[in-house]
Amino acid sequence: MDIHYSADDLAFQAEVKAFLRDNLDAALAARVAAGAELTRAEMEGWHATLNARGWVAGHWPREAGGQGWGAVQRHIFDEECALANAPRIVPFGVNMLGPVLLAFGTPGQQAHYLPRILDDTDWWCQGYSEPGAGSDLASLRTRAVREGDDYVINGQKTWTTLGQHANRIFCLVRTATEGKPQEGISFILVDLDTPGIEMRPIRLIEGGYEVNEVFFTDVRVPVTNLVGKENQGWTIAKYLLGHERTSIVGVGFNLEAFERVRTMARNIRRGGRRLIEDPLFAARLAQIEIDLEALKLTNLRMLAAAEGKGQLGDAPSMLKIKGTVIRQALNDLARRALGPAAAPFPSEALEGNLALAAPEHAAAAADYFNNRKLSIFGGSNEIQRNIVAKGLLGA
Amino acid sequence: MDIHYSADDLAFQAEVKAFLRDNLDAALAARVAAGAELTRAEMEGWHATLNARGWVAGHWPREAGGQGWGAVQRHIFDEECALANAPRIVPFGVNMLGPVLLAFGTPGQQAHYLPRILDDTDWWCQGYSEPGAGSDLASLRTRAVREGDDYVINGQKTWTTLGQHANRIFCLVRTATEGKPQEGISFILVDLDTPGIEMRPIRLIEGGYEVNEVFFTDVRVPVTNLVGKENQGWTIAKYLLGHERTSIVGVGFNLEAFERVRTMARNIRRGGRRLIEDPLFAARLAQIEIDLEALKLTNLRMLAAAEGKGQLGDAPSMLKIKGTVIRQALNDLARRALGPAAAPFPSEALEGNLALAAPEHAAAAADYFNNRKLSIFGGSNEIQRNIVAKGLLGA
Amino acid sequence: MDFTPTDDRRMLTETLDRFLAAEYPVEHRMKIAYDLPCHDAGLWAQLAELGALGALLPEEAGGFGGAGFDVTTVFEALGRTLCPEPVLGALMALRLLQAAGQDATDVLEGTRRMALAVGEADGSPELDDIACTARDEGDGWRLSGRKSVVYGGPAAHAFLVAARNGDALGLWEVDAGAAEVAGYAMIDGGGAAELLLSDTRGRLVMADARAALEDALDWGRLALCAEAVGAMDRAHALTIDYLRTRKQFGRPIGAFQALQHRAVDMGIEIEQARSITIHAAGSMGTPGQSRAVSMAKSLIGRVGRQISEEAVQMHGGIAMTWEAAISHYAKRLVMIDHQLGDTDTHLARVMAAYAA
Amino acid sequence: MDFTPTDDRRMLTETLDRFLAAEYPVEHRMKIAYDLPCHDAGLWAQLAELGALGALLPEEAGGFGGAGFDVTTVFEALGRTLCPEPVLGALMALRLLQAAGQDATDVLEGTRRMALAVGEADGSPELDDIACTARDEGDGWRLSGRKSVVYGGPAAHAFLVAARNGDALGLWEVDAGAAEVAGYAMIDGGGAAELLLSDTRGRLVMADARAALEDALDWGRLALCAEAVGAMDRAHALTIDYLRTRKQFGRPIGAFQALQHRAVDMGIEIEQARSITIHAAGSMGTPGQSRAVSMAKSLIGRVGRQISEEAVQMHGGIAMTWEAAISHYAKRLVMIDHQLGDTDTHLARVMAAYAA
Repeated sequence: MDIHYSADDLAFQAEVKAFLRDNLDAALAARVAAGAELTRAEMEGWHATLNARGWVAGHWPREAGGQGWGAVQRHIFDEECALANAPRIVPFGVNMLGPVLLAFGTPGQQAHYLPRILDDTDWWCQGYSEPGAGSDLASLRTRAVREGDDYVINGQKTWTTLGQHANRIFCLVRTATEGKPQEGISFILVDLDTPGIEMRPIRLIEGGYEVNEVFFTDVRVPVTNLVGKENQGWTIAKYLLGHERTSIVGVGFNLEAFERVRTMARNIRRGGRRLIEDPLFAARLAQIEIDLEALKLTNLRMLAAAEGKGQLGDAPSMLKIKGTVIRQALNDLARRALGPAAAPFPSEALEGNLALAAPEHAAAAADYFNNRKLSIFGGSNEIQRNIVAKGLLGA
Repeated sequence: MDIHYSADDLAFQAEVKAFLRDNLDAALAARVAAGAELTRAEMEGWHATLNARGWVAGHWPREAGGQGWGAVQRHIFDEECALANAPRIVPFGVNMLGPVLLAFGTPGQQAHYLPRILDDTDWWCQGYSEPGAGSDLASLRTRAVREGDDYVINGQKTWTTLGQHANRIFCLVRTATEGKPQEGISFILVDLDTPGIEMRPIRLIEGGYEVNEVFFTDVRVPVTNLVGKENQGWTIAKYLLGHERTSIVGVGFNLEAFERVRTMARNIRRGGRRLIEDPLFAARLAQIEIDLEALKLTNLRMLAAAEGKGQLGDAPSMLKIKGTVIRQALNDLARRALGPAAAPFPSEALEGNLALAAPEHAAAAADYFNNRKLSIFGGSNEIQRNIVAKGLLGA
Repeated sequence: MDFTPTDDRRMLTETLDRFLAAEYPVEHRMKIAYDLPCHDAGLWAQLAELGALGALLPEEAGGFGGAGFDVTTVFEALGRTLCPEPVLGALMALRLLQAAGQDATDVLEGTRRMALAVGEADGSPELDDIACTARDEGDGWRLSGRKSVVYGGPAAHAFLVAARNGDALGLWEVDAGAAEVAGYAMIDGGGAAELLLSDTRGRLVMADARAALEDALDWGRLALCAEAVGAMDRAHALTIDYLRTRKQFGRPIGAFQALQHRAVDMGIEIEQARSITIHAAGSMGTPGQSRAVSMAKSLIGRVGRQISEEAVQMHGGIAMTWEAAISHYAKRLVMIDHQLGDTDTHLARVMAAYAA
Repeated sequence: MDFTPTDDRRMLTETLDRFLAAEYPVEHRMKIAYDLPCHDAGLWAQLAELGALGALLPEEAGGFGGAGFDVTTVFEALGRTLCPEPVLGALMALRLLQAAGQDATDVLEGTRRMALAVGEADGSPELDDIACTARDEGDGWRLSGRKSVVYGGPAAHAFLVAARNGDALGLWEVDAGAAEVAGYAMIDGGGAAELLLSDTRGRLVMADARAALEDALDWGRLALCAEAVGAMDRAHALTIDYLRTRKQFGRPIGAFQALQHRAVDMGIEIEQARSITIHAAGSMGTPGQSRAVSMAKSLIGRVGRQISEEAVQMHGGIAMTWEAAISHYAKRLVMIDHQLGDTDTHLARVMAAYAA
């Protein structure tokens, strides 16, 4: 038993820290910390910075342009980036499509698409969810009908994050209607320039814009854009969701959120004392800190298990549930900490002398509402419980 | 809108208070407060005291020997008794069988049994639950087979509270096996002296003895002991459970439990201060006090609704759930308040100078464990949620 | 003991519900709620005409209600439709004008809108922490300081400002035109403002206003509790409706027992919220007022968040969108806890009695 | 980073599990747990022989383990079978003997049982609140005062007693025969005692024992956390088993989704409990020891209660009986929070660092 990183891991951690110190612009980090909507240029700039170092997709194999990082190294990298308030890598190409192509793509697809992900030629978005089929992917209705060398796609996707910046989309489509619902699904790549595609923004609860609806009307896509075999999409989808679930946990983001709330509570004065001296507030914070310390260790146990150094059953689902609950509890505390000052909409409504909170805290309420999504997307926490229950009870 | 008792109600409340002051022995009240197992003589004595005043079954109609109390008066009486730590009236005759006979019994059954309940000639116990059929009454298996003018009963009942003191038992038995399971059930009265009945004690989690198993082997009971019609037992059972559910709430017991915890926390010193000055403990207590204040009002709304002065849907189930949760939270706090001193088993293990807690608090841990039953019996809180959900969702 | 509303209040409920449903549908609400001054003057006049303001004061002060249950009647209706109009500020101002014995006819008639400026930039709910000052200059009073998150501020013609004059805590009236008013919409809709006073002229309303301020804040808290109950009822109804109609895995999601039980728990907590609000309303004007109000505001803050989060979670992704009504109920239910003292602040007030 | 147990510890786990399953079945456990001295001398000797005591100390102190993970290995096994033997008292005594540089061979061999007498009648977990006194009488030390809820007291040959000598907090050894010992069983099984000292002879072990006492208590807390994790695993397994086999309304109750989700939440919290205990075990002997232990003990107290209550509720009535094993797991899991500082005490310790 050893709960500490190995010497190699520690050296790698130091390397990441140094890289972030030298390459991450402080003003950009401050905007990330404040929960600002980043510009396309900011996201692309950080992508390029990482790619120059070979770290944009460090968990890919070396021959594909990655570093072949194991689970622990990848975790160290993600955690340091989160703690430093680096922009989050846009995950759809790097963390979703990339692994899918590596596992299911043809050599030609890999050769064509992977480098374009690394150098940001392609900005991918995802076409998974549909209206009326949130966590129940098997019921999806977007049809792809084979006509000669094309599929003709009709239907609608939703919750397409950052689709406004993307030039390509990977989709789950229905290619057969017989048999079990999940047996007739395929995974296909679509160029967003193809005629018949319309993207419409969805305004979110807190007023922001990060997701879209995508409408497909007689969209023709060459059959060579299929990934894997026709009707193999369900297998690919599960593979991808497993990856997504693990990354939603984001222990590093939780640690960063904890530090932020602690700092707020130290700086905010209320009723003649610092908020951190309010025993009720401090008790809430301490309870979350303890849960988070445990989650950190649970996460390390999962990583070690992935490298054969421990065991943990149903880890991704459990971590997804607990990780999102903790993150939401931290968002809740940050919002509370502001008291009446959490009110202004949008958070930039009052600036300069008039501002009610430090810029990095002003969006606390908006973040709280926006992050209610964490327990809903990537397979809602209820779906995760169903998955674990099946294992426990054979139910 | 008026949240206060009427002048008549206030006068009645004063009358009950005066009666309790004059008639309830302080030593007996102290034993009740301490959660002691009362002797049979103590229970009978209090029953006789109440009966002499005509208050043992005040909610029965006057012609049956009661006072015809409405829901509000009954509540006032119960609450004052609880706050004064009067022994709890043994409910099986007074609150369960009595109302059933009044609603479903023949004039002859009423004339015979009701006076015997009032004067304590009969001590009833209940034969409802069976091993393997806790909240699922429809699955009960104790059979009553008609043979001439008798039923012959075979089977087993359990959770028969205070059966060790009883001379009679009312039972749900299966009289038909066709049709829906709940359609073949009957409600029958059995003399415990009848040959073939054996009662065995069940030791409870905290070590106490208040419930029993009852075994029936070829027990012959005259058909005249049937209450209502054959196979009408399901209707009677639901009627009775409705009564029981309401009485489990016991807002008065919750109020008494709250006062007790507050007193403990004022008297116990820990780490150089009174426990009540510990903000974490005080916050837990205050939160429960608020919930209890709301429950008190919810209960009054239910009582008023019963008298046509308000509305509250699904009230008994909701009150049962919330009332038991609050009571258990209070038991939890009382146990915590003792710290290490909660340990001795039984609570009388250390007496006099050696005692670790005041006598009225010594059983705090035992009470906590024993009262886990509150959310299980009388239809578990899960069953109550199913009932309410059916109303809400038609589920 | 009687929990049936009087005929007058039942009529007021029906009138307001009908009016708000017809004249303040969700599309209109969204337009008003986020655009300064977050107020529709025409509808305000109608609200006043229908009695939404008159119900807030007793007859002797020019109204026709003024009891706790009158206030909860109005605010439950406002809560059910998420009406963002500045009635909260009007209520607290009216109570203070009544306490000062001043005529409030124009406020009651809806021709003049007033807001209460009490809290300051540190967000403290304690009157002791007020730092704004008032100075008698001979030719009148001058006020200096900053008042923060003044509810209804963008639409106010005048402010009642709590300020310090030496040891005394007094109340002054300041015209909106005389001060610097920085208005903004709130994240859950409705307007608030920063009020910047710099030797700003004010008219003395009460020299010692501490007790009257605490009382007015209690009325404001009661109103927020009732508004929350109205909003919870709607949020629960929307959720139940969603559970009955939305299908997943081939059946309505309301057929799943885990969601059923959580929907039931929501209902139980809403009844508790209603009960504690009734308790507070019935305690107004009694010695138990302040404690009853703190109990209510603490429970409402806790339960409001639970109802909001559960309603969102059971709706799933759709609740994350601006388009879905539930998202706005969810925001209001959470943000009510940021107004006039949150759940912990009021819990601490309840606890304070234990140490005595 | 490696979370696989060493071969030695895996063997110790297997040995203890096999031994306790065979020699300490539930019927035997119930006999020992509630009858003074709550201890089976024959089994104690075997436990010692199998290494359950030797694992608690490092080699230089006569044992063969002594790391945090050695202690958790032993106590998880004890927790799985609810073994009521006084190993906790032995652990804390051994740690103090080691700190004092004293030979502990007879304790390690199981021939002499010792217990730590530290807490007093007010139940305070703070060493500052100790009131027992020690006095040097020239011909030796005399101790006076009362030590309360001394775990393992009824079976102890001798006690290590924390007492005050002027400003110093020291440690003395007192023979069981020299003091008045009032033993009793605990509600969750196992023995404790009141220790009454009245000019009772004691042998000085450490003149300044404060740091060593805090350290020994930390080891005790770690042990309790591990014991809880072992008991939680069993309670969860019993519950899962019950959900799979018990039928109601015609199907296994584990088919009901509301119970499924709660069973899953139990499992998640148990993994959190295991993780925080691993974190504490890995932090022993580092500067973070005390904080890590408080985090663990606070979480374990909270989660232990949740697991206990949920296991009982899902078992229903049967869990309310003495006959059902789950009832005893439920009691142990709750009562662990009464030992060596409860969840709030340790939460307050974690909070204390924030103010700095």
